[in-house]
Amino acid sequence: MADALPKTPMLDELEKGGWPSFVTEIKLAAEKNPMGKDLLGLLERSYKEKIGHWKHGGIVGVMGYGGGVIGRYNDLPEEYPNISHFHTMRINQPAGWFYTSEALRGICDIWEKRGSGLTNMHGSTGDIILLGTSTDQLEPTFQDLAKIDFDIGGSGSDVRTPSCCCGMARCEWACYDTMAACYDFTMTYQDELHRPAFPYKFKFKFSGCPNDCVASIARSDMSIIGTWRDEIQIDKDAVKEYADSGMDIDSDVVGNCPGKCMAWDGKELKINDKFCVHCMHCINAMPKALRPGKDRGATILIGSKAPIVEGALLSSVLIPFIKMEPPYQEIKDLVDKMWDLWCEEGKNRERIGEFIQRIGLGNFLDEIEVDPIPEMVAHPRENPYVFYEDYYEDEDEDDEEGDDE
Amino acid sequence: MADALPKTPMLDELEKGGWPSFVTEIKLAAEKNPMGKDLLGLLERSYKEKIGHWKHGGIVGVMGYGGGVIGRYNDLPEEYPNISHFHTMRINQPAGWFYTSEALRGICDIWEKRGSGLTNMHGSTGDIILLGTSTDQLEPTFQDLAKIDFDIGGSGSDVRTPSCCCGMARCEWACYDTMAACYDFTMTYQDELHRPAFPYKFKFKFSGCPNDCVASIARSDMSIIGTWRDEIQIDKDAVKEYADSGMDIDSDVVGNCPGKCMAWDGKELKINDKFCVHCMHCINAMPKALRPGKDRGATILIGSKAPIVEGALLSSVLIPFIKMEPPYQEIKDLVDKMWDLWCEEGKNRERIGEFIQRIGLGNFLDEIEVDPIPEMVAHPRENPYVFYEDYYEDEDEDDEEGDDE
Amino acid sequence: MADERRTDYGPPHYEKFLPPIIKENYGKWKYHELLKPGVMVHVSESGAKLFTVRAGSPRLMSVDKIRMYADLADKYCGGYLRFTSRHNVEFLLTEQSNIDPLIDDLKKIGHPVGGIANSISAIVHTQGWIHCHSAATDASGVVKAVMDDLYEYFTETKLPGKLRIALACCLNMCGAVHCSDIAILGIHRRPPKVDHENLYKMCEIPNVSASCPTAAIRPATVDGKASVEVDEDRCMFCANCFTVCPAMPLADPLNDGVSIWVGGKVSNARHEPMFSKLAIPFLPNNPPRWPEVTSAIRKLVELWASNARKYERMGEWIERIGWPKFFQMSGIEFQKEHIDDFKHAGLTFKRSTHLTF
Amino acid sequence: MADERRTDYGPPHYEKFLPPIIKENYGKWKYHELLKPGVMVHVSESGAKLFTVRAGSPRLMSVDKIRMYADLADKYCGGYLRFTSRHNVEFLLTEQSNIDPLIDDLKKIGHPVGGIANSISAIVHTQGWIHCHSAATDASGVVKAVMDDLYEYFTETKLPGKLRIALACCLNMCGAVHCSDIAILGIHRRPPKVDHENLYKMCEIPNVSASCPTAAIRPATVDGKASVEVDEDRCMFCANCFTVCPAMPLADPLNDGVSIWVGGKVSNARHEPMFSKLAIPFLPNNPPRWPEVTSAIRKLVELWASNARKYERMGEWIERIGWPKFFQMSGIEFQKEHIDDFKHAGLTFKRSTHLTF
Ligand code: SRM
Ligand code: SRM
Ligand code: SRM
Ligand code: SRM
Ligand code: SF4
Ligand code: SF4
Ligand code: SF4
Ligand code: SF4
Ligand code: SF4
Ligand code: SF4
Ligand code: SF4
Ligand code: SF4
Repeated sequence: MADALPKTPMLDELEKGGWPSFVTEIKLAAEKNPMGKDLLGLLERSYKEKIGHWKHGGIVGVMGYGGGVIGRYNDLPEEYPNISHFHTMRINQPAGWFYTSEALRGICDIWEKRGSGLTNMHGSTGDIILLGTSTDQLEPTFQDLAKIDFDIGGSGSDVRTPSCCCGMARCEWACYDTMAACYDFTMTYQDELHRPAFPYKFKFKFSGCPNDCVASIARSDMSIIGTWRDEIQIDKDAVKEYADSGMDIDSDVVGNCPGKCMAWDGKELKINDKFCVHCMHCINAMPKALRPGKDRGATILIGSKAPIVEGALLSSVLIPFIKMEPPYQEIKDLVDKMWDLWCEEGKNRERIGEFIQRIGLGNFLDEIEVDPIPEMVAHPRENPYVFYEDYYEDEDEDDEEGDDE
Repeated sequence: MADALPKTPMLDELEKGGWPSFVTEIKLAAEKNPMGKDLLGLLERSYKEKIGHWKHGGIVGVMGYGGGVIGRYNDLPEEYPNISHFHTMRINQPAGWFYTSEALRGICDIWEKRGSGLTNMHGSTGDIILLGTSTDQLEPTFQDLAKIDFDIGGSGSDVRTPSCCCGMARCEWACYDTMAACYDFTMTYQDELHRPAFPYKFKFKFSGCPNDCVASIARSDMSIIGTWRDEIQIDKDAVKEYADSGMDIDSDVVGNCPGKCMAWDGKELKINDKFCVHCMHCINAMPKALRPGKDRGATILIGSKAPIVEGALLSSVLIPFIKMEPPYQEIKDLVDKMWDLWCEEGKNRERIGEFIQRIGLGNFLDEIEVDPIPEMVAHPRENPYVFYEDYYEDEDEDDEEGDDE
Repeated sequence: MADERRTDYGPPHYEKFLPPIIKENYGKWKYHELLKPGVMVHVSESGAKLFTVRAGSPRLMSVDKIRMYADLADKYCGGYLRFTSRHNVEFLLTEQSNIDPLIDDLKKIGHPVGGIANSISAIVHTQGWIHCHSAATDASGVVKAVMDDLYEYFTETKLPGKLRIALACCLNMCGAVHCSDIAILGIHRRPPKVDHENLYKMCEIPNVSASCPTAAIRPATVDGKASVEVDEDRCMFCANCFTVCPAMPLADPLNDGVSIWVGGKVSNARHEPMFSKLAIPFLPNNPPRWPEVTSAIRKLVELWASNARKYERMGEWIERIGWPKFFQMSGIEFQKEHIDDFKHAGLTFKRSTHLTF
Repeated sequence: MADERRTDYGPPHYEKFLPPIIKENYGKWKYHELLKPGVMVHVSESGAKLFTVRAGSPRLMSVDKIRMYADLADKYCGGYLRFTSRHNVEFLLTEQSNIDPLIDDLKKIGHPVGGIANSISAIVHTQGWIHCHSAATDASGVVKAVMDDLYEYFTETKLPGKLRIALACCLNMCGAVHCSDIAILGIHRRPPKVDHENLYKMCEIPNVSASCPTAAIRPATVDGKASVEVDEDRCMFCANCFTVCPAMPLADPLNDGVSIWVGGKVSNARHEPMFSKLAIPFLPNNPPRWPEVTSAIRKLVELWASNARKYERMGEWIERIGWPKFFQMSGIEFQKEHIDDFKHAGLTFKRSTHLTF
């Protein structure tokens, strides 16, 4: 324990400056744990050589779970033996990332004992990342965590740990209860989360309004984004206050409205809600005066992902508006149908967004029995290459056309 | 000649109504020419049967020319013998489609004698279409036309008949002399126009300003569209007149400016020309008050086409601004380079727009020795799949990188 | 030289055909004004005035009709006239007093005056059953029926902006169909019926297979003859195979018809040029007057005319209100066919929550 | 039950971790206000007030640091705290008077307060050389260097709008790199060096060939061993082959580095979500402080900050002025690399004459 820390002149540079230093954090851990010491040494070496020293992970994990652990081995185990294994455990965070000091201390105590004492609070998907331990400590760590009710998150071709914005807990704009939904979905899909059986990963993210504070439209296979479908609530007096306090409502609010559906005559703010695209801008700009309508729910979108392989995707609209009421059965039924289809027809390492593009959105909708609606597209097709599905046979003049026409 | 016209009850319906009737035209021709008579009969039959009766054309033409005639045969030659051959001749129109009555009568006399007496004034590409004659009349028609100085236009895999808007002849917005340029290019490329030797067709269209009255951005492999690069000329008094006469300058003009670079305070119209995108809208709306700047030229764009096979394309920017001065050598040099490359590397039936997409715009530019500039793209790439061209070798620490970096 | 065969002399030089007023004021026009529907004046920096009278034309014209035009040009404007890029005829006058008599004479020979400014101009169109082997519908007939119906919008200027209609009789799209406010497109809906008897004589099999964008065509031996077979599920009726091989006909009276497309534009005014988008996947061929087509188009025109803001082209209007509203207001049913499934399909999906309810 | 192994019990229910004020006002918040950088108040319909103090975090944290946070939460807000979606720490206070003492204590342990409203928040980032085998650059080190440099923009709210930076250490893009105002992306620039000795032992050759989006990989026998060969001209360094096969490493000290991307966004506010676009194709890895990267980013931030209108995110600003102006103003040289040449490349060409000069 009391071994001197390795010399890390390059890393030491990164203890300078205003922003909190991860090097300082590793040093804090290294004081108690030789893993941290070796990590410092290895990282300093990477800095010098400008190359990483980690190898592809093997399959490691805890009993009965197929995911949640990222196996990692370094390629210089003789020199850095304490991190020759250095596996990461992904622990499912509580919805909205709320904690008590007690809960955090519980995690800290376990990880100080069983692992490197280093974490990410949190990973990009949302998990608590317990950064680095050896293979033999995986199961005991899990057992210890179970005692304080923390379970493992996703990795591999499974449901990944869902995440959500703080929603109704701390935000006035939440159009549905994101934390309740996130928790509910997480619990419903425990099996799919822990036992990879899909063609590839599948992520859920829940945002309470179109500001999308968990980036769900960019980073989840299913994005559930709150919205409303009645009129924006206007507090006229508060509008006046903003105007009086010098806000340029015309250029700041009206001029930025993508629906081009607002008018301000210097006295009254009018919104033609029929053309409002629910972008949130006016509400963001005047939080005291404007609020989302009262008939609230969510838009369900599908398919976003990072670029590998077919190029990055944003999610696209599947259901323009749905009421978000437990047990969210309609959505879950849809999820089941989509998974069945994707598991059946999807290629290995093909995310659902890529799958839909490959088979065609129209065919996908046919299979999951959802009617096509114009809300699903930015615009109808521009090319004339239409697969008309039925034609009249001349031998037999019966109407062969289906009900589509 | 005096044979009765065939019974055409369906076509007769199309002699009713306010718009001038093509049926009446065919009947006019049919009175003098049996081809017209048979055409009426065949067309009436198509109307009844809801199907065309023309077959793929064979290769027919005039001596020494590889294009300009569309061969056509009907599939019921016994019943409609006068149009068993019914080839169309494409005749190169004068630039801007200006005529004297004398010139028109010259064409009419020849076509009455040698063909069906039916025409299209004009075809979509711009030619005078002489609609229907027999194989033996092709060469004599050409000889007759030569006497009145009309030459044949393009068809097949060649330069197609260039066309242009009336430009400086009748329009106050022409930023260069479209008719002069169209005539000049037509004369320069007579050989390429008459002797198909390309992978596919190649069209030039010349519009005097971004209103693009010959649809060049949508329908030509090379689109030459007039523009200016200095300030829009403003006549303040005329602006005032528009305002006084009740024009809502704010919503009609300023509000529609895509550059968002106009301001109107009720008295003065200001344009921040740095951000003007040269769309023409404000000038169109206030022709007496605003005019394009004085430093005029054209934008050269490349590659538009109809959908077959890879999907329709609009032309894309190759040269944002070039002065349009005879002999337009810089443009022609570029054309030569592009054709050389496309003829060498293009696939059969691959338009140049498709070709560029296949080999990549960057590679295309390399080959024709044009530097890439941001004006050529709507935006830089979004995917990270960059073909970095040079890398450092570790064996040999010399800088292997090219001048691109 | 007289005995040498003359070739490659090109079209006559346009200057021969320009009236004196144009030669004198070439490049010196200052502004123009609409005087009344179909009539405009261009005023030169010199003060000279050129009056243009634009008359609608069927484009398919007999030489006799052209001679009538020539006569009118002689009578009213020194024999000078021109055609437009949309195939209308323009008489170029210097005497304002000649305008009305010319219009009267044009009416007598059945040619309406109009098409300038906020109106519907002539329909850019193609050959159809008059001359093309590829047509899935007629061209001139549909155009005549539609223009009869929209006549008032040609002769008056009561629209929010310009409206450009085009027709193409097959997917080759000769004309401006892919970028028109409203486009009428002839379509096949039945895969090619392969003429196995003759294919090997007429076509090169590798070319035929290669021509298909969806790889629906495979070489096959049928009744002992080299031929091809078509995987019908993969065929989207583009007729590219037929273009390269006559033994692959798609035309079929029961299944051919037209589709309607909306919202394209060419000009750079305000919005960048746009492609037309599918509005109505199929309407039957119903000669001679295609009533389903004319009524569908009238509805579209009127919907746009009564809802668009000044200057707003069809596509700009729809973009502002959104496609869902367009389908709702037009009563057109949104179907699977509307969803793109070609190469760049994914880019047409709605990838935001910008929705109206 | 005690002896049965417990699995699939899921995360703890969030309600256990909510402070009483949140439980009482759950779903009843009415509005919020920024009190000062990093501090906001949410006011409930009931009148209750919740004060949030947001502190910047390195994300990579030792358990000791987490305990310090826990101590501060105990001291100032009943033990309640949360983390944000960008990995900052938020203390949830009911006593306004506790705000300043908390901020002081945070400063003492080296954590700045800020990141709310018109500021730069923490950089969403990834593992880098700390833990991932795939990294082309480090994550935490670059982030630390950049945030040190941009410190004032975290602690103050002097920007036109929000600015979101993200970093991913390879093209897998764990994180929000593809939709960030500014993105830092680790890149390889050298094709995989195939380990022919071991490939056949470690990887399935058909999978390896199939993994390549550009079909650059072909099966081949090298020194008598089954292996693959890479057509280097077709390789664009995506490392997808390496993901499926460890014998295809791309990492290379001389050629790895970062590229800078701009103009993406996620929110639907005003403009629809957008992808980030390539700004700077290559900057070298220059540990420990990546000076080329920090200075490039500062320039971009300042260019945007001094030119954008209020609320205008980076991408909205660039869209308004146009990319040519962006390149001109930023002094970044436009190169071949900027031109898309992947599947939908043609759709990124400029297909209008809407140009500025
Ligand atoms: C830990 C984490 C980065 C972080 O530091 O936060 C991470 C780390 C890895 N990601 Fe990721 N991804 C992480 C969030 C993401 C995200 C962001 C998100 O979920 O919001 C994305 C982009 C969104 C998406 O899903 O597309 C992401 C897209 C990828 C991809 C590309 C997937 C694709 O379809 O394009 C890969 C490659 C793969 O799956 O083969 C990938 C693969 C990996 C692997 C497993 C590398 C590999 O090929 O084996 C990394 C393990 C690193 C390590 O050694 O620990 N990771 N990965 C994030 C998970 C933490 C957590 O559970 O909370
Ligand atoms: C006559 C004309 C239509 C008309 O009635 O106006 C026409 C008629 C034909 N076009 Fe066209 N095209 C005509 C203008 C166009 C245009 C419009 C233009 O030039 O502005 C286009 C769209 C723009 C473009 O070039 O892409 C056009 C795109 C096509 C195509 C699709 C080419 C493509 O790359 O997608 C074909 C198919 C082909 O070339 O195999 C085609 C093929 C044909 C053929 C030759 C049919 C064939 O496959 O053999 C037609 C002969 C009809 C006939 O029997 O006379 N035609 N064609 C136009 C030529 C008249 C003239 O010379 O003035
Ligand atoms: C005569 C003609 C050019 C020629 O050389 O033949 C012409 C002539 C004029 N155009 Fe055009 N345009 C002509 C075809 C076009 C086309 C091409 C087409 O329709 O296929 C376009 C692009 C259409 C499109 O965007 O789809 C076109 C887009 C415009 C515009 C932009 C309108 C817009 O708001 O998008 C203007 C400006 C305006 O009208 O204010 C314009 C304006 C004009 C002006 C006012 C120019 C001038 O000052 O003389 C001319 C009379 C206007 C009118 O017809 O209302 N011209 N104009 C063409 C007449 C065709 C016809 O018979 O109707
Ligand atoms: C705490 C957090 C949610 C959470 O559950 O963790 C959150 C909280 C709030 N967001 Fe957010 N946003 C949070 C991540 C995001 C993200 C996701 C991200 O950055 O990865 C986005 C999308 C970013 C993007 O578009 O790229 C996001 C886009 C917004 C917007 C839209 C801003 C815009 O103009 O585009 C608003 C509205 C505003 O700021 O006026 C907003 C507004 C808010 C408000 C004002 C909502 C409220 O009334 O409470 C909260 C404080 C604002 C602030 O930080 O300035 N929040 N917000 C996240 C804080 C992250 C951080 O530590 O900085
Ligand atoms: S997504 Fe909407 S509801 Fe959720 S925290 Fe952000 S602003 Fe609030
Ligand atoms: S939410 Fe957006 S679209 Fe709707 S009125 Fe407000 S600014 Fe306009
Ligand atoms: S393109 Fe421009 S210059 Fe040519 S006629 Fe049209 S408006 Fe005039
Ligand atoms: S030409 Fe177009 S972009 Fe330029 S100022 Fe006029 S309206 Fe604006
Ligand atoms: S659109 Fe098709 S059918 Fe009509 S003329 Fe052109 S090629 Fe022939
Ligand atoms: S019509 Fe088109 S899609 Fe159908 S078989 Fe022929 S080429 Fe293929
Ligand atoms: S971005 Fe790449 S290198 Fe970084 S953590 Fe993700 S997979 Fe690993
Ligand atoms: S890095 Fe990508 S492009 Fe290069 S060989 Fe590997 S898979 Fe193919």
